[in-house]
Formats: sequence, C-alpha cells, structure tokens
Amino acid sequence: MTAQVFFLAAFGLAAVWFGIVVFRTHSMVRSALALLFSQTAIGAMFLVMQAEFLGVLQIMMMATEMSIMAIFMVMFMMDPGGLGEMDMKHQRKLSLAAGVIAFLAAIGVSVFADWGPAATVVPSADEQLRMLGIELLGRSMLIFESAGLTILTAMIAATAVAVQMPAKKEDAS
Amino acid sequence: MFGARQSTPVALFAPLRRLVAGAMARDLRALVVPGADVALAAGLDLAAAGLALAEGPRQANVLLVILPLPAAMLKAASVAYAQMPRPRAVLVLGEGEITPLPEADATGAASQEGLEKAVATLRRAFAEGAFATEVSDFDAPALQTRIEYTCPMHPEVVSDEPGNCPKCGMNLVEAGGDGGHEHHHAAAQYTCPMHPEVVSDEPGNCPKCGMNLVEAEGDGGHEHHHAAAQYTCPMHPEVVSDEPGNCPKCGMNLVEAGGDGGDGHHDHAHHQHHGQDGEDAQVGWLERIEPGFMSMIELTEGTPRSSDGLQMEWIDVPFGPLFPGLPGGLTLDLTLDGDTVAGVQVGSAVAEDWALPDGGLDPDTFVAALGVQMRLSPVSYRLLACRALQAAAGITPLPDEDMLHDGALARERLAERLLWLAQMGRQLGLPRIESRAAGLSRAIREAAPSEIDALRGPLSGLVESLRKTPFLARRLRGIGRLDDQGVWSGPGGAGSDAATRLTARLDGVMADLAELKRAGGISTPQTPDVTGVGGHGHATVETARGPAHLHLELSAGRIVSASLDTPSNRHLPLVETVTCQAELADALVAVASLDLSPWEVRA
Amino acid sequence: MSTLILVLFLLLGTYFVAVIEEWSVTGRLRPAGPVRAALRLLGTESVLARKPDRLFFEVAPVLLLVAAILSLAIIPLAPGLIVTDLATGALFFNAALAYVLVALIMGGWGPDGAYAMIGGWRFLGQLIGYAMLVVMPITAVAMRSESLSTVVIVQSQEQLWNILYQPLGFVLFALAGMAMAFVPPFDLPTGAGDLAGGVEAEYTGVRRLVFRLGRMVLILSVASAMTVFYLGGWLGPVLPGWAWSAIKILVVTALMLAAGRALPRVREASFLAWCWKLGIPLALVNIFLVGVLVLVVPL
Amino acid sequence: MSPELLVALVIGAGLFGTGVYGALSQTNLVMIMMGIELILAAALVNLVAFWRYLHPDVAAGQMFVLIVMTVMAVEMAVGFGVAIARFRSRGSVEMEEARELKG
Repeated sequence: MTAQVFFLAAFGLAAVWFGIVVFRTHSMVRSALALLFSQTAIGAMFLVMQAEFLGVLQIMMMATEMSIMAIFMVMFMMDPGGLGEMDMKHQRKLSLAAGVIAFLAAIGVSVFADWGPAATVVPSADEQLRMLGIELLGRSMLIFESAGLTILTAMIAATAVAVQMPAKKEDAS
Repeated sequence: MFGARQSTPVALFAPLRRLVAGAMARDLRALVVPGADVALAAGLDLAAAGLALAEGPRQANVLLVILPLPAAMLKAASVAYAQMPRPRAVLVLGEGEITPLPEADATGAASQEGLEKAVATLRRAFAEGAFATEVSDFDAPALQTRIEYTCPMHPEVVSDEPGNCPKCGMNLVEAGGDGGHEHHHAAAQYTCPMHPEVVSDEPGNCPKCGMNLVEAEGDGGHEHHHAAAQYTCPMHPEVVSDEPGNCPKCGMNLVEAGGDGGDGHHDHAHHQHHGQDGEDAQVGWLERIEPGFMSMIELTEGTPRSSDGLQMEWIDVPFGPLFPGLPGGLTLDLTLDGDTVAGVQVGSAVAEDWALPDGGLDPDTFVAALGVQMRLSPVSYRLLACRALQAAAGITPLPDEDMLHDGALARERLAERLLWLAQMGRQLGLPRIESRAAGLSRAIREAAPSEIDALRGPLSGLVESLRKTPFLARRLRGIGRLDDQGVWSGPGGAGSDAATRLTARLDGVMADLAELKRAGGISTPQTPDVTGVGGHGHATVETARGPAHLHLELSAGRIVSASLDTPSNRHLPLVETVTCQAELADALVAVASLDLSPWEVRA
Repeated sequence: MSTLILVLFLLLGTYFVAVIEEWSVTGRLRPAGPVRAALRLLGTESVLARKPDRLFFEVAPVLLLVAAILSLAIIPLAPGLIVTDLATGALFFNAALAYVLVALIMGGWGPDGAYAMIGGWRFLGQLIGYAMLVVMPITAVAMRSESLSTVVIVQSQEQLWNILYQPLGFVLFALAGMAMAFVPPFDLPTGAGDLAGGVEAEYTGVRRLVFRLGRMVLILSVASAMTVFYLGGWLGPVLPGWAWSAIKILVVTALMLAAGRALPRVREASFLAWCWKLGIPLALVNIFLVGVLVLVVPL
Repeated sequence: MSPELLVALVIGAGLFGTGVYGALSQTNLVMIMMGIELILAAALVNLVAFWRYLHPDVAAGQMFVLIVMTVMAVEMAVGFGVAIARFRSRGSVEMEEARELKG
C-alpha cells in the first residue's frame, strides 16, 4: 500500500464521516461546519492527488460557502443550537434505501468498469497551472465564459427573488 | 486575598507562580463600577495609577468600586464580580456599604492619591496572594435567588421574568415546574445530550460533563405537536413517547396508547377547519403532512414579525449597566432581530427616588444630597438648588457673585462635554480622541481660572482635530435622527442627528470657553441662608445636556416639596425613537449621542 | 539554520506586533507589556461559559492560531528562506486565512453569549465585503509575475515594486487586508465600545492567550503579505534580504495599526456598500490597467 | 487498475450515498441543499481522480472540476434566494410545508 493510498483513504474516510455527521447532529451550526470539514477533507484529497490548484481552491471556497450556509441555518431555524432535539427528518426508510442503493451502484460501477492503465507521470504544479490557464482561455473559453455568465445571472436572480420590493411591502402592511 | 486562584503547592512550580503573580500585580485591568465616566468625573486618572480599563468582566482582574452606590448598582457589580476569572480583587474608593460584594482587598479615598495608595496595596496583595491552596467561592446572591422561567419548547430560553418565548411566542413557565403547569412538567425529564444515563426531573447541568440538560424526548411539553401514534408506559401513564422504546422511569417496554393515538390536539383543530369550509387549500396541504411533524408555520404563528419580513432569531441582549461603550449605570436592554434592534427597554441602575422625607429637608442637606446624586455634574445641580432657594427666599443675588457662579457652571459644562467626547471616542474606537478628551476633562473640572488659559490651546486643538477626523462626520450622519417636534432640548436642537449633535457640542466647547472668559473667575455656590423663610422658588440652569429646572417650596426654612426636571429624564424616552429598527452599532451610537446621564433619571 | 530563523521570525514578529498593538490602544510603548499580559493570562482561570458549545469553544482559538501560522508558510523572508514555496502560494494565503472566518464563527457561537455571537456573524458580513478585494488585486500581482508562487512574485518586482507599478491594487489590498485581520477601524467582531470585546468577550485565561496570539500572528501575516506582494519582499540595497523583509513588515504593521488609531470604526453597511459599489469596480480597473502595462511596458 | 483510483471512487460513492440520503430525508430546505452539496462533492472527487489517474496531461479534466464548483456556487445562490423568498412569505423553509409546490 503506497502512502498515496493511505492518505487518500484517511482523508476520504474523514470526508465521508463528516458528511454523515451533517445529518446526525441536531445543532444546525454544527451541521454546516461538519459539511465544511467534509469539503476541506475533500480538498486535502485533491492535494494528495497532486491537483494543487484545485485542492487549495476547494479549501478556500468552501470555508466561505459553508459559513454562509451556517448563518442561513441560524436564520431559518427556530432552534439552531439543537438543544430542543427537534426532529427534522422524513421518509427515513425510503431515503436510507436510496442512499444505500446509490452507494452500492456507484461502487459496482467503479469496481467492474475497466478503467484502463493508471497514469504515473503527473505534470508539476506550475505546469498544471499553465495548462489549465491555456485551456480556460483557449479551447474551453466559451464554456468558461458561460459558467461565469451563469453565476452572474444566478447572483442577480437570487438577489431579485430574495429582496422584498418596496411596493410589495406597502401592500402587505 | 479573597479572590485567589486555587493551586496545589508544588514546590517545583513555586518560582513560576511567583513570576506569574508578579506579572499580574503589574498588569491590572480594572472594571470600573459604576463606569469609567464616573471615575473621570471624580478626577481619577486610572492609567497614571497603573490600572488599564478592561473591556468587560471576563477581561478584568480588579473590580474598582467608586462609592456611594445604590443597591441596584451594587447587585450588578456583584454579578460582574462573579463573572471575573480568578485571581480577582475588589478595590473600593470612598465611603459606603458594598454588600453583596465581598470584603474589599484595598480601600482608599476617592482621590488620585487614595487610588494610587490603594493600587499599591493591591499590587502587594496580588504578588503575595494570587494563588492559594484554600479558596472560598463567591456566588453572587443575585444569581442564586432568582427564579428562572423557561419555554416548554425551547429549554435554552431562560429568562428572569415571566413572559413569552422569543422563539415561538409560547408562555414561559417557571423552571422546576409548580402548580398550574403540572400537566406540562410532571412528566418532563431532563437528560444530558452526552450522557443519556443521566436523567433528572429538573433542568440543570449534567453532573458528569456540566452540559446543560435538555428535555428528554416524549415529555409532556411536546404532546400537542406530535399527533402521531403515541407510546406510553403501562406503569407510568405520564410517560408519553412518539417512538416505541423503554420507559425512562422503570425501563418497561412502552405500549401504544389506546385508540385515540392519531387524534391529537393538532388534528382536531384541522378537522374543524375542514368542516367549516372544506375548500381551504391552506389547510388542505397541512393535512397531508407526515404524522409527528412539527410545523414551523404553526409554531411561529402569532409571534411578532419584523418590519422587513425576514425574521431572524430574536435575542435579548443587555447593554449596561457596566457596558464600556455607554455611560456607567445606564441599562439598555435591546431585543435584537439578527443585528437590528426590534425592541428596547432603557433604564438606570443608579437612579434614585427624589421624594423628600416627611417634614422636609434642611437646605444644606438638600444641596449636598443633590451634589452627591448628580455624580457627573454636581456643581450645576448645587447651583440650581442654591438659585431656587434664593428665589424662594426672595434673595437677590449679587451680580458679581452670580457671574462667578456662571463661570463655575461653564467650567463644568466644558468638562462634561469633554467627558462625553471621551465616551464617544471609546465607543467609536478612537483611542487617541478618548485619551485626549479624558485628560482635558479631568484637568478642566478642577482647574483654577488662571490654569484654564493654558488649556485653551489644547482644547481648540482637540476640537480642530475632531472636525478634521476623516470619516467621523460620515460615520455619524443620519444616525439617531430626532423628530422635529420632540422633547429634545439638548445640543443640536430638534431634527438633529448624531453628526449635528457632535458639531453642536464642539461649538458648545468654544462657547463655554468664551463664557468662562466673560465670567472672569470661578466660585462654587454656597447654600444661601434661608432660616425661617417660606415661599416658592423656581430656577433653571443650562447644563451640558440641556436646561434643568427646579421648583421648590420652602416652609419655615425647610424644603417641603421639590420638583426637579432634568434633561436626561426628559430625553430617556427618545432612546426608543432613535434605536427603532436601527442596526446594532448605529443604535448604540445613537444612544451615546443623546448623552444621557443615568444619575439624572428618576427611579 | 533556516528553520531557526523562521521560528525566531514568528516569535519576535508576534512580540513586536503585540507591542505596537498595545501602543495603538493605550498610546504607550511598553516593551514588557506583552510578556506581562501573557503571563497574567497564563495564570488566570480559564472560565467556561454557562452553556457553551464546548467543542467550538475549545477549537476556535486554536483554529485561529493554526490558520494564521499556516498562512505564514508561503511568506519568503529571503531567497530560500521560506517554509514551502507552493506553486499556488498566493492562493494558499487566501485559503488559510479563509479559516479565520470559520474560527471567529465557532468562537462566536461557542460560548453562547450574545456579544460573541453577533461579533462572529458580523465578521461574516465583513468577509462578504473584503473577500473579492483580497483576491482581485492578487490576480493583478500574479498577472505581472506570471506565477502564483510568492518567490516569483518578489523576483518580478526587481525593477519596480508593485506599490509603484499598481498603486490602486495596493490601496485596495491594504484596506482589504486590514479588514481581514480585523484591526481597527475594521474591528467590528471584537470592538470594545461596540460589543464589549465581541468574539473575545467570553474567553479568559489560556484560551484567551491562544486567541490573542492567533490575532497577533494574523496581523503579522497580513503585513508580511503586503510586503511580499507590493513592497518587493526581501529586495533592497546593502542589508541582507531577511533584514529588509523584517524592516518592511514592521513598518507596514505600525502604519496599519496607526491608521486604525485615527479612524472611527466603520459601519458594516457602508463598508459593504463601499466594497461592492466602489472597491470591486476599481479592482477590475486595476486588473485592466495592469494587463495593458504588462503588454505595453514589460518592466 | 490502480488501487488509488479505486479508493478515490469508493470514497466518491460513499459521499454520493450520504448525499442522496441527506437530500431525501431532510425536511429543511437548507439541509437538503447540504445533501446536494455532498452529491456534487462526490462528483468532484471522481473528476479529480479520473483526471489524475487516467489523463493527467489533459487540462480539460481540471476544467470540469472548476465548472462543477461553479455549479455548487450557483446552487447555493439560487437555493438561498428561494429560501429567503419562502421564509418571507411563509415563515418557514420546511419542505413539508411546501406541498403546494407540487401543484
């Protein structure tokens, strides 16, 4: 067993375990931060897989994203601290079955598919960055720009949906 | 030392302990009761005496008490003392009662000299007694005797007063459960989230890990909302649970409650709705909700709504009476919706009832008492009382003397405006302004006429630098705007906001300087001789906060009735206007910009 | 040897930051102040709040310290004097400091106190303001050096420091960095007059000591980043590289804290408005200008 | 096939299963979003693993990861927009209480 396998498995198990914690704790803030640590562990997996840029990016982005998630949990829940042990689940059996089936199916595919020989040589981090940059601003420029445009649209649309229009406010009162 | 920290006497660590104790003795952080402003008004220079100001009780190791103080303030001080980490000490300046606080570790007169001596004593006490093998604990009586009220749904909501739960609007019940609430609480069991084997009938802390106990699942309080099949214990009918399992009391298997399991409170209500109109889609979809589901819409129904329609957690946060950004003694209880102020309650922990005793007061006692009570502006109120007495007795004051009294008044006004500036500097995070204003305020309060000329330069320098501080005016603009026809009588006038009030006070500083020059000298007022005289008198004095009025009635040389009208007392209701729906920081700035003195508030 | 210098840099740097920080609050320079305060906190009881989220309460100060120290790992003090020269160094700096937010939210939520909680959430709002203003000026810096590696970034400033090459970017990054280190006037999460200490309010004893240490290392780290990205890092005549680094970092720290002493604490709302309405467009302009410069005047 | 790839894929499967369970079992909109985030994270792990162990010389693999990260951010933005709007109109983000969305 190589060191890479060991670290992959270690960070991976941490990621899955934190993922499970998300749905087991009663405290909403803990939920959000457990998800953050799950994502951070995934970022660490990227680093193990020598995708330095992606790993660091994942670790950076998720910190902010999940913190925002935490504040939304606090806003929208009556009992964010989970002291009341409120139950927030439904269709338990169905979802558990679906989860297990999804897990097994994915494992089945990954084990039985023929993935071909594994690559051993990986470009250096510098080289990767350069390649990625050229890819983004060359062949895949259109896709990248569409992604950028999509996120801008989503930002504007989400804000428009969320903001209460002053005119509407007068109606309500 | 009473507040010593417990430590085992291991010889190996003795030098380290000495080192730490020595460092503590030279790094004293004081929490000032009633407040840093009162220390300043008493002419104390804490930094020069070697005391740094602590941000809050958790960061303090010295509780500096400036006496005399009313009981309410002492109670708050004892709670703060209980929150201070050990080793901690009490330093008392002045004369008076300090119960329920523990015995003082150092005492002194309320003067700079007394403070410095007391600090020296305190340093010795810290160096020698910061650590002890035997320590006695201090529990603030105020923390022990109170009855806590809690929400049956939200055990984390604990309040000192009965009322409604800020989260769901339900009535709060007395923690511990008595009389009328039996049906809710007879079955309520509290358990530790970490140690399920810990079960208690009362809320409290887990004996194993100290965590707060939470209500065990399936207690009475949840009954209405779980309309599902319920399970109960054949031996203990009060044990009701949504899930099959064991009875927490006797461990027997729970059995399904007979027949009406699916017909709880909740469902009945909806059947009725259904019967009435049958078509109501709003009710229709609720029908299909899974059994056992707790509807948030129902729970939050009827709770107060915030004006922006986006209600976040409502929390009650006390600011004061020992909050560093506000005048000491002012209690500001804010209800926050997120970080917006949704409700406010303002009061004073140092207010006194101004009722006169039966048979009246003799003038000397009255004037002295007024001077003691109005801690921040004693001269103004003494002068007010003296002038009212003169008016009542029909004495015409000598113009020269009156002029000198005006000088004293202007000097105190100046000191007070600077005191406010120091407070504002502290709140806005301008330490340079804070220390300069505080130093000048201290210097001017007791300055002789000849010394004031020397202070003129630094004063106008401070005013100039405040006018030039970048972003200060922008920071204050639009905050705490007052109505055009309100009761505001302070600087800035009607319709002012925090920025215009600051400008008005700075103008006031220059005007006071001019007034001092015109007065030409200073003399503090003496109680006029009114032996045997009777009559009515009224006087008005312009303080830094606005005009103060006193109307009094003399009968045979004694004051039999007095009605005092102070600017702070008048302005107190304005707090609600200026904080309503403001962001928290803005609300605090707005309150500070009103310059309320809690001492002038009537109990 | 280089490990020793790096550790010394961390310790001495933290100490100097603490001295300057005390000056910025009290107005007095006391060299023994930080040592005394540290000893006092070491000997003070560490009180647990009444109903804490124990896990968060304990983890928050440590996480703050660890995040701040990690972000220092990519700071080169001299050629070869760096913990790890990552190809994505500039990005890593951001990634490490993103966890300052997590630490503050944990520390705010943990003790179950209103002041702390409001402080923690306020910092989240503050982050939404400054986050883009940290990343976008760094983008412009990386455009000039054609690399995210901090060593290459310093080398790219051989001819002209970035503070002169892209002054607009420096101003934006300096302000955003101050907000990131929550030094005054951006100390919304820990303001004394505003929240009685905010996130720090409930921490006492050793836990507070760790928190304060983390805070000092954070300020040091932000000052170091400004030095590396804009002030040419170790570049300078006569003196050895590490000395130039140390001098520049110290000066930047002092200026940063002195600025806070003279300015009133910002309003959260106006900070956000300023960042999004003015800061981000300016950062875009900066990127455009630097792009033109890089193509037209290769310096 | 290399053991590293297998480990990464199994971890991905685990995250995917957890995400599916979470997204289906939770009643709260924000919690459901957390489940979706986990599902997307599983996709990220798989993409990076495929890139690393099958085609490390093709930068398009990394670009896919960036696109998925964008999708995560978009999902967050839209989800929170909807959540705020619902919270305003109904006072709740419980999906049990959003049955009228079924039509």
